[in-house]
Amino acid sequence: MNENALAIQIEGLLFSLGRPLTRAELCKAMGAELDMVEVALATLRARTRGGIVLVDDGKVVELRTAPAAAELVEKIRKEEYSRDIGKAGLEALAAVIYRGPLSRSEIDFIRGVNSSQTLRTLLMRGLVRKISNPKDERSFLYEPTTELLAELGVAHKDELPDYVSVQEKLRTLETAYRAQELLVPTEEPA
Amino acid sequence: MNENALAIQIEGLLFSLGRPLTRAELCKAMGAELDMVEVALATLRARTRGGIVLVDDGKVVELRTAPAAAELVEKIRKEEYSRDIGKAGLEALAAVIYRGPLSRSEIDFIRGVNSSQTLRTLLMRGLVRKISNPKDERSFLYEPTTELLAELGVAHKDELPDYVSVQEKLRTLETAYRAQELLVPTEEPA
Amino acid sequence: MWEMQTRPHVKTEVFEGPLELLLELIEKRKLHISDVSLAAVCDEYIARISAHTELPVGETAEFVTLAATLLLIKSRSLLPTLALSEEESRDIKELEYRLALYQLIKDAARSVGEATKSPALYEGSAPAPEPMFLFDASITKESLLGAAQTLIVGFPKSLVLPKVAVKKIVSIEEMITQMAARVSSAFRLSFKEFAGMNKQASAHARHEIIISFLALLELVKQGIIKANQGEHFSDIVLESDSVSVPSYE
Repeated sequence: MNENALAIQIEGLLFSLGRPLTRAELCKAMGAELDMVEVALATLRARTRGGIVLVDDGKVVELRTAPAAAELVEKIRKEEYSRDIGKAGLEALAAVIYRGPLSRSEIDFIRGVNSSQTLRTLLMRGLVRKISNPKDERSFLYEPTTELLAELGVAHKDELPDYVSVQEKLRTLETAYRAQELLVPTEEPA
Repeated sequence: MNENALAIQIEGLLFSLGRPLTRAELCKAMGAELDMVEVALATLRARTRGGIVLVDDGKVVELRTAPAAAELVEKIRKEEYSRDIGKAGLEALAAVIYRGPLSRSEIDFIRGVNSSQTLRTLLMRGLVRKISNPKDERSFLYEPTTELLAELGVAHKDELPDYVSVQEKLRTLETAYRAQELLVPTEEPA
Repeated sequence: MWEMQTRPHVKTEVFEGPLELLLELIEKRKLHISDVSLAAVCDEYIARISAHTELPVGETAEFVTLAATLLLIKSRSLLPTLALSEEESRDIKELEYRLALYQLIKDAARSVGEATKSPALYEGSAPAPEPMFLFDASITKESLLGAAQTLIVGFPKSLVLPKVAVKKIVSIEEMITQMAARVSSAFRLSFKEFAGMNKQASAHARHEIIISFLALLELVKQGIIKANQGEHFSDIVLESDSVSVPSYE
């Protein structure tokens, strides 16, 4: 692999993982020698004209927002945080509270639309948190944070209005729908 | 702000927010006109030599890892991806990609089968999204998302195999049918 | 990004919908989509759907409606004098169009399927901002309950049947009976027309009509026999009576 191909891979990897990586980790991931990795990193550092820059402290490297965009990012973040979570946010939150803990795909199933963006917002605002899934260690479950419940004035989610009946209704609908999906031979299982 | 500075800011914003943004959101955030934003987006799209690419579904843009980094990212993230979409799902997607946006009944008409369950699954996976139908407020249209394009490994619809030729064939067929229909007055297809 | 879902695998049908079956029959014979090819595959289409005791849920009406159009096309190929109503010729044109459209989309779906095997473009992970708690006043016990209720109401209760199709014919047998009646009346009509025409010409035409119609009846019978219900046989007897009409002369 030449250093340009290596640079592309390193950039893609850093972007996808979203955390700092050590040189040792990079060498291992690429199956490349350190001197090759250094050349590739130099290529990436030299790219200074975009909105994303490579930050290198000599030990770990990380992708960051370019200083030229920092101010704007800050402004937009603030705006986003001051906004309501909206209808989608309330629905996802209701699913998590009344039927949770749930995995992302279960939330998608209940809402009938993809919820990844919505959950990201809820996570960032500290309204829900991820816990590990006892059934599958690769995935997570979402549950309401204690701060959220406290703000709603309940010690436990089952103190919420109609908690049991809403939960029951949702469960019945889900079961019925899944059963029906199995009966219909026209659909490949998702 | 010139379009290069705009491109840097857009890239930085997409990177740090880590989610897809609509053209409307970009215009608002930048305080720029759409045509300026388009020029900046074209600049970003043209940058194809890095590990990060701009995926554009025509309405929404998003940063994703470049195809050249896919294998490595897959290896490192070690996540299980269920990429199987199934025959029904692929047909509905093809209809939406090559002839969309389409209403559910238009998709049913093309496939000769009720597609509501298929579409729900595609919505859940974020492969299509619902938009309101300009001709009929009560109904929705389905259109492709950046998630779908990314899943197909392309940054833009026109990079899909046979995109232009399939569109051309569809148009020819349509024109021939409409011309013929004019001879026999008829209602809109369901 | 997608999580694995483990569900029992459902054995799928060889064909999902009527257009798919029809296209398969035409492509198997390496034919182009036209009224000629549609007439050619009519018998097999009916045989195939008759052999399926259970058609895919909710699609039966669509299968049968399409069979009716096919029978009409076949009838016309056997009975060239059969005059089609405006609606009937529109149905035929529409079927040909839908089939051509579906063929294109089906091929495109294959390309889309191939594209899913190419390297995907993966999501990035934005640098995580510091943990915080940002409440929003719109989140209340009431608004959450309301959102939960929206989820309940929005949940698909059952598969919605296409409204148009439901209004149409419900069973294959019933449809064939109706078609037989339709063709038979067309035959009587053309017989009356011929009766008023030049003697020689009409004798020749009548001869052709009888042969065509017998062939058509054979086809209709093939479709009905499977149902082995006496009442449908009586329909055929009725049609045979009308066939015997010209021999009174």
